[in-house]
Amino acid sequence: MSDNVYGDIVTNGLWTNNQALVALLGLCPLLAVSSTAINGLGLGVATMATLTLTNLIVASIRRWILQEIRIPMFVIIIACVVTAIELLMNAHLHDLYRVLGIFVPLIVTNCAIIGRAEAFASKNNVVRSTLDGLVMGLGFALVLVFLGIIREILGYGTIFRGAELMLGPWASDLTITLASNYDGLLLAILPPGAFMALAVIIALKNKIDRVQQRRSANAVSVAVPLQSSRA
Amino acid sequence: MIEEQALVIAVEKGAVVVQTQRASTCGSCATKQGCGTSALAKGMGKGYTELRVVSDLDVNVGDTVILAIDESSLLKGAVFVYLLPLIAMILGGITGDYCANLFALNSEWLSIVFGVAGLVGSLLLIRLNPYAHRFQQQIQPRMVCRKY
Amino acid sequence: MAISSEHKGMVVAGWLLAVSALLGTGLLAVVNQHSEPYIAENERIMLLRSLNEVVPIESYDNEILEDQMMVLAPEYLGSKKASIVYRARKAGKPVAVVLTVVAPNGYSGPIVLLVGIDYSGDITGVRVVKHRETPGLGDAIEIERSDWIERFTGKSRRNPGRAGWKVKRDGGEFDQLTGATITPRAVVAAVSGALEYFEHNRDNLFISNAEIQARDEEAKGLQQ
Amino acid sequence: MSVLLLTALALAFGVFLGFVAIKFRVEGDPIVEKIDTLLPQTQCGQCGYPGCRPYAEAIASEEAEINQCPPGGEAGVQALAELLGKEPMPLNPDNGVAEEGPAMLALIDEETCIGCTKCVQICPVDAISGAPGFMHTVLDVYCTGCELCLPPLCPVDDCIIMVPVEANIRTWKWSNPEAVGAVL
Amino acid sequence: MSDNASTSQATSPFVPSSTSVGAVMRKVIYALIPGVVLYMILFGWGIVINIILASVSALLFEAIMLMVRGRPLRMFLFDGSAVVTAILLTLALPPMLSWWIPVLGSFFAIVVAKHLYGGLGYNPFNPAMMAYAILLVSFPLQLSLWAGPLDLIAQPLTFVETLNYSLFHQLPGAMAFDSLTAATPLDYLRTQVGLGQTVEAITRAPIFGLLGGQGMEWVNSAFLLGGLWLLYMRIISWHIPVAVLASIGSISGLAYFLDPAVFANPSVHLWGGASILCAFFIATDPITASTTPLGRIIYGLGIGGLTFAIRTWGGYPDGVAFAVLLMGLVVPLLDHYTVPKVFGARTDRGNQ
Amino acid sequence: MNKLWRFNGGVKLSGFKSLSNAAGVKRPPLPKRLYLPLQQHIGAPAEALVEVGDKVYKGQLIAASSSFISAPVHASSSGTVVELKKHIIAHPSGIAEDCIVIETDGKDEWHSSISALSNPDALDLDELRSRISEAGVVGLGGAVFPSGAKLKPTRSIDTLVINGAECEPYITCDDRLMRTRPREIIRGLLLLRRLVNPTECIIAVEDNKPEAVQHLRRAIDELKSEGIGSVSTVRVVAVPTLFPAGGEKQLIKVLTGKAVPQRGLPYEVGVVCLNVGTTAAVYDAIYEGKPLISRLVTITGPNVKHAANYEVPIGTPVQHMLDIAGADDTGGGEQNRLIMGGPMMGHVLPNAQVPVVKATNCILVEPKADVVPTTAMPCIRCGSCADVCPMHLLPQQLYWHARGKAFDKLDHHNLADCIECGCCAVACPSKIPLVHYFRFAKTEKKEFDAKAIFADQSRVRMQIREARIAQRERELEERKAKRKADRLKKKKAKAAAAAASANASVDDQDQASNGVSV
Amino acid sequence: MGEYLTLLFATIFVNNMVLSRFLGLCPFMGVSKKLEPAIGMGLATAFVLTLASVCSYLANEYLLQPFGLEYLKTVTFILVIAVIVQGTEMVLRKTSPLLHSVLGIYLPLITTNCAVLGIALLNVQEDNNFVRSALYGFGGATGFTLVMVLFASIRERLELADVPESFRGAPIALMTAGLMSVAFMGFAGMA
Ligand SMILES: Cc1cc2nc3c(=O)[nH]c(=O)nc-3n(C[C@H](O)[C@H](O)[C@H](O)COP(=O)(O)O)c2cc1C
Ligand SMILES: Cc1cc2nc3c(=O)[nH]c(=O)nc-3n(C[C@H](O)[C@H](O)[C@H](O)COP(=O)(O)O)c2cc1C
Ligand SMILES: Cc1cc2nc3c(=O)[nH]c(=O)nc-3n(C[C@H](O)[C@H](O)[C@H](O)COP(=O)(O)O)c2cc1C
Ligand SMILES: Cc1cc2nc3c(=O)[nH]c(=O)nc-3n(C[C@H](O)[C@H](O)[C@H](O)CO)c2cc1C
Ligand code: SF4
Ligand code: SF4
Ligand code: SF4
Ligand code: SF4
Ligand code: FES
Repeated sequence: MSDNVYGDIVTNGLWTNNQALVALLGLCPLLAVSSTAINGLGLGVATMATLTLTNLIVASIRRWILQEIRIPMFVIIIACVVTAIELLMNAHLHDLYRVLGIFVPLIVTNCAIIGRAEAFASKNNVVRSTLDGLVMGLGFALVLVFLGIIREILGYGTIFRGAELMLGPWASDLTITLASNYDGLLLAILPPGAFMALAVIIALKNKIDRVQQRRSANAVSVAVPLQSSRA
Repeated sequence: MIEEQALVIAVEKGAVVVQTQRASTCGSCATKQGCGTSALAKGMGKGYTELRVVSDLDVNVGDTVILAIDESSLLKGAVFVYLLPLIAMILGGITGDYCANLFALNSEWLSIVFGVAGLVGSLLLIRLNPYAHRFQQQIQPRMVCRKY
Repeated sequence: MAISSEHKGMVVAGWLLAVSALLGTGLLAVVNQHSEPYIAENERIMLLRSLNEVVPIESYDNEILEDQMMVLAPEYLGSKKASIVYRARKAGKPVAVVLTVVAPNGYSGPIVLLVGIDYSGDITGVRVVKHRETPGLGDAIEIERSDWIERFTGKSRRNPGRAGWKVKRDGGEFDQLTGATITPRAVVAAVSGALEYFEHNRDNLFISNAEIQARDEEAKGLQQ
Repeated sequence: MSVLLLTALALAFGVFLGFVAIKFRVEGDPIVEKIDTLLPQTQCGQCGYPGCRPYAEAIASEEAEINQCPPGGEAGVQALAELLGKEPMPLNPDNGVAEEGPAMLALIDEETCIGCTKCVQICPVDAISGAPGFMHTVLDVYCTGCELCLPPLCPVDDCIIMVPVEANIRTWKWSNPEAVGAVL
Repeated sequence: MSDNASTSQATSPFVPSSTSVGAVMRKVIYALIPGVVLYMILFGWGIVINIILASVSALLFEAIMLMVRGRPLRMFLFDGSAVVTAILLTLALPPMLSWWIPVLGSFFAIVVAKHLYGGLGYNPFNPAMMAYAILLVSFPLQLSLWAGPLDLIAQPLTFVETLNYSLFHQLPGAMAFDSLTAATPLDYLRTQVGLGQTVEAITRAPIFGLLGGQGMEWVNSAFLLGGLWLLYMRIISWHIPVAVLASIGSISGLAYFLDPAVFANPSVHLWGGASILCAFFIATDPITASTTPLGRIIYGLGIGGLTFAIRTWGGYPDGVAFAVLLMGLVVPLLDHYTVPKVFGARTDRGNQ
Repeated sequence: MNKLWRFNGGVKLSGFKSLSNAAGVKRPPLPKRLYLPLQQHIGAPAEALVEVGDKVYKGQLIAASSSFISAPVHASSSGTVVELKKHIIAHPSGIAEDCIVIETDGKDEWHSSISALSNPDALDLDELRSRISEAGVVGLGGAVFPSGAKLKPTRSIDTLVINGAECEPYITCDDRLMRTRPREIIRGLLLLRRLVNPTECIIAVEDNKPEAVQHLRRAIDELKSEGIGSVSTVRVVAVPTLFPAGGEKQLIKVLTGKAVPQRGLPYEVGVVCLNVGTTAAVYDAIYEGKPLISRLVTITGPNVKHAANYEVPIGTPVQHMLDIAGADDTGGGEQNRLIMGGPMMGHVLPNAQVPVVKATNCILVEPKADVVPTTAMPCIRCGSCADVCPMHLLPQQLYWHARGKAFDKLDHHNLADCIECGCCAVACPSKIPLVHYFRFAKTEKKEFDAKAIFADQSRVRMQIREARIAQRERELEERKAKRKADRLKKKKAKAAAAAASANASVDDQDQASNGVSV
Repeated sequence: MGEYLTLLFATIFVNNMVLSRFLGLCPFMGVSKKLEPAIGMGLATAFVLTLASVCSYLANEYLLQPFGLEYLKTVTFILVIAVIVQGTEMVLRKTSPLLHSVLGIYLPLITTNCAVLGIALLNVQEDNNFVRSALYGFGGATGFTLVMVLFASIRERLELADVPESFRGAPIALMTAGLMSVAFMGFAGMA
């Protein structure tokens, strides 16, 4: 099975145990900064970096951490990593930093990060932990971007508006305008829209999972007498 | 009526000492392993609290019993313990602010001092005040029955 | 017996945490060292950028960010707190000022504006800094939402004159926004107030910092 | 200066947190008791543990899933899920299937019983009485229906059988109106 | 259990119930008719077009959702609740609108607020009001343009012209949309107060009519009549309407008494907006209101108070919808904490 | 004095009483077999005193009451005991319970012990009470609670209420009883009055039964003129017709304005309430010495030719009565739904073979074709149910929590106080079978509690067993250790003995160390 | 006083922490399946949040700023919060064991509640003084508690609703939060 470990880590992070869709963790930044795709991308990348780095650090020093105080240790490590990222963003991606506001430092309290440190990094080797951090972060970032795209399309009729915030002035051409004289469904970019869009995304994921489950159940039922599969 | 399970750890005359046990942490975890919240609760939250309950029920050490407290008195208790100090602190701070304005002091030290005084004072009050004591009695749980 | 081992654990744990905190902060100190200048520069640029929206960059040559003073005029500028005025000069001659103006009676709360006024009393530009108007209705005063705010550029006390400084519905010169008259009304009134303030205080507004200092000293001297 | 300050701060916080962490360390898992009360106490071992309490301990330490107790049924899983804040899941078929229908009791055919006492020894709730060499009886008020005493444990075929608990008007229940199709 | 048992499971009472959900909803629709007809006479055809659009689309969405969810179509489609929702939603909207706004409103009401929660009986939020609130925050522009009463308008539109506007956004000739609109009394009140005028002066404007709204006062009186009929028919209980009207009336009365220059008089509050419609038809939505007598009274008082607060200090000219939604949030708690005492309740239940 | 109060809610129903109350009481021929269930009352079942083959006589005690709250059973006619076996009884479960089956001999011979009492008024109170109990008198108003137990109030009683309200549609047996035996009812009442010693006695009759009121009042006047002066304190009160005015708590409220405490009994507000049928049964038991072996049963329904009240021996199969009353049975009995009791609170009989019991006041025969199947819709929380609930409950909330089996919430909403009157279900526009939900929830809760207790028992037994096993193991271990030590000791001793000859002092040391280690 | 009341009203209703500021959503979603835990969590959060708001204000104003260490505010605040949580736990255990056992479980959860850190950071951003910090924390926490209790009570009711399968659980809860947020927009402009 060991060759499958990495594969498992990847599917786990991206789909089965996606931090945002399944574990419902880190919802605050998810909802707060996903009004456009670029904002989502910005915070997603920052979160991903934090997850990867903390997992890496925790995994590499896990032997020296005293069991009783591991949680405070994790907190300190995470806080330091996030602050470093915050400072760097402030220095080099200032515009984006301003848009994301306090949600950059708030990555500290993104429960997913300490959760991965405790549940994975403190028990696995450096390579696996780093991969786990990367993939979990990626899973989170993808949802963030996807949510951003949906809300942006509904709310503004564009995709990747404000790309220059992240990538510099040249990137303003990246903005795709889908409907030029679109009024915009304001709801989508207001707080209620964030909740509702995420609700619909999770419902979609549930639906996909269920369809898949039914399909595999059907496949199995050829061999095994059918069991009523009422979940 | 809020019910709590507890384990009897000592039986005295007319009273028993019980250990209450904490329930699950939070409901958020579809997958507990990934949840930092539960990790934290595990790492930092501590399990047992001991308390003495007046009771003449016939129980033995090791029995599980049910304690019950009236919901409203528990709520009152919670408000007492949690909210009173905060309100005292805020009111203290505002008073300090007001005094500072009165004496045209351009500093907030007064409100800080008053606020902290309010907080500490009300905490002490809760501990020392005879009414609070009575109150603590009132929110004493009753042991309703042996757990079946 | 148990206590002493507990104590020892505690101290060890404390030191461990302390050391890791120290390491962490050390690292952060380094990062901070690196990023501090960038951050300061960024902040400067941000401010400059917004000032340049209301005062064209080519019209002045001084360090506009350094050339500032505090003013307090609640009846004209709408704010009970003192606000900063930036002064633009070219070759030492006064060119324009940038005032922070608050329109207190927006549809849902105060609206904060930056108003640039050139030495002759013409508006060089107006921008909304902060507001809470209804998205989709009152927020058309933002430059990102519509160019309504651009209409002020070039206007002055005399152009369109006292009666004109109103929205059209009230018989004035300025368009109201469809379905939202209050917001533009508030903004127009606030900009008009700023112009009036400028008119009364033009020369005081351009006093250089050195002069202020001198005046202060003089006052002190007088007191003594 | 600032470095000094920070070190002091970190040290103070560190000592405090260390103190708290060690002083109030969790001893054992407190939740076992609560889990145990939700288990049916049939003591049948189908969950793969020797009785309900060991299974409760296993759940608490997250060694076991919550879906391994067939006698508890879906309702039991539901209750555990609620207690532990987990998602309910279907019963694990590896542990056996939840039996529908009336509760069952063991009944010893007194004619064929050879008095080997094997059943007495295994019965987890002392529901069988009898002395070596004499016929045995199930005390039906105690029997949990765990089936541990059935053959092959009992060396005589058909000596111990499971019979449904007889329904009477005192234990009879009204049907669920929903099941009767009354409501959508 | 034996076959016998299952046949005998049918349980008393064996007396069939005399009413049905459909009958209840139909009566609500009948009670709304006088008000709607007056509305049409006084404010033009727009309301009729909107009601048709909203009802048809509501039924359509209802049917689609029932099919998707695999629920019996006949039973639920004709229970009338979707039509009640559609009419009440339309009554909250301005009468001159593009067709897609009522349709989108029906979508939010029926699909989002109702069927995502399981359809009839399960929705925790008032669908009509939720849809209105969503439309209001999404399209504040379209939703704040009200057609004025016909006798204040120079050249009223015909049915076909109104339909043409609704479907194609076209007005006859050179007519400007502005000429058809007038602020609603409450809106006018808000904006003028913002300008620093005294309420007394403001409420002398023609749109305020006799009681609080030119035209609106008659429509509201008709709703009052319909509401009283519902009370008489025992479709609604007295608690909610009385509480709502009493609290709006008394709070605004008190405010008016204290400072008539700043606060409008109670009749403007009662007849100028949606207070009466709310008291009898919206706040009384059985599904989203409290079900205990005391709970209903608190619910009604809360709606009245919040309505007044939002009208006076809030960001919206009429606070009815938000007040209903906000109090709706409290309903489960109200239900839980206001369980009436059982017949013969002992004063201290502690010792049993 | 004559003020009446109101109770909350209630529903107005069409009575359908004229179907069966026109004709006088009829006496049907004896059935071939009588099926007498041992449990016809609330409380512990009675214990059979007869064997198969025994000859029994009418009125003979054949099953004795087994505890304080229990009631004996008497043979309702003479004949032979042919079976002691389980037979499906008149219970919604359709479960078979123990019955004594008597094959009647048609002679209807009274047992020798049955004879009218010469001077019943001389009986002392305890004897009076015990005679009532021994006669097997139970409440005939529906709850079949052993009356003897009810007649021993622990506080002083103000009012004795005789319940002749008969608020259920269709049922007319009490009506007929009051018309045909008013004198007996009143004399029974006077006996009860001796027992509970109230300050006033009220016979309450719904105002849709004017004849019954008339008969009762006339009987009072007659008795008064016969010199029984104590009758003058007995009042006959017509109460408004509103279901469930006959419910004990509601009736007491209407008559006295007092509310019986929640989950309490009438005597707590100084009231004792008995049904008119019960009162008549008390009269029979005391004055005639006859135990409760028959009762009036209304056989009615749209397709019953001779809808009327019948004096039916307890144990008569329902089918026998249907045949006599001429119920249409073209479908072999399959086309009818049989309801025992009224349409509001009765229940469907599992089949027509079940016997009439003491609780059977009415058999309502409804063609199944007339039963319109309705599907319930979701609750729209309209509150109509709460408006009509005489107990001030919130049926819609109870229904909601019954669905979720949220027992704590059901408790919060006082499920236990529901009297299952059915008003809520009749008022519900969504046609939800509310009472079914409540009955379901009540039995679920009962089972849940029972299971919890059983689980606790099992846990304790398991713990005891484990402790015992551990103890035995420890003992075993100890014994083994001891044996080992002994063996070692012996060995050592042997070795020592061998070595002793060589060195005596070493031996001493060895012994000592051994002693310590044991 | 009026200013303070306005601030309180604004933080509780208008800028509700959960519904319009998006803070504290994890416990909001996680501990709201049942009413009782929601009340417990709310009260505990109210306490810690207010204290944390004040303490981090003090730490920032009198420790970090004088030494130019603002960049360490995140680290410092999170430590301050952790210490407050632990301190509260200890005090509670001493003063009221029963409350501790019923409500104390929520305390450790609060450390990773981003609302607490968020309020502390917002305090700095909004340049609040001592009293305003306290009120800001208190109001925010009250708003949090209020919304969470309402949300929990609605979710309890939803348990038996015939919600479409794909929407059961988290999606309908989020949808409900969204619709609650719409309702709360009614407070817009009121402060
Ligand atoms: C939800 C809502 C939000 C509104 N927001 C604003 C706003 O932000 N600014 C504004 O000037 N008017 C706003 N209004 C509109 C005013 O109520 C009023 O209609 C308008 O300002 C004056 O109308 P007029 O343009 O016809 O004179 C809003 C109206 C509604 C219903
Ligand atoms: C367990 C139990 C004990 C009772 N004890 C008494 C009693 O002591 N005195 C009394 O007058 N009635 C007693 N009753 C009878 C009730 O008062 C009542 O008459 C009976 O439950 C039937 O009432 P119903 O047909 O209105 O339900 C008792 C009933 C039960 C179930
Ligand atoms: C809803 C309801 C309706 C009742 N209706 C009658 C009735 O009409 N007549 C009657 O005698 N008892 C009726 N009872 C039974 C009485 O409550 C009470 O049990 C009876 O009068 C006590 O007398 P008993 O013990 O002699 O039966 C009814 C009970 C309930 C719960
Ligand atoms: C008296 C009464 C008032 C009603 N009010 C409303 C209402 O305000 N909004 C609404 O959407 N539906 C209303 N309905 C219809 C119905 O209850 C509504 O569609 C349900 O909320 C959908 O589940 C009402 C129904 C009745 C009987
Ligand atoms: S499977 Fe059997 S032993 Fe295991 S928990 Fe369930 S009942 Fe107990
Ligand atoms: S008698 Fe048999 S089935 Fe019953 S509990 Fe004992 S071992 Fe289990
Ligand atoms: S059946 Fe129960 S809930 Fe329904 S009306 Fe009667 S007492 Fe009330
Ligand atoms: S009468 Fe029926 S629909 Fe109305 S509240 Fe009661 S149960 Fe619900
Ligand atoms: S991300 Fe805000 S509480 Fe979890």
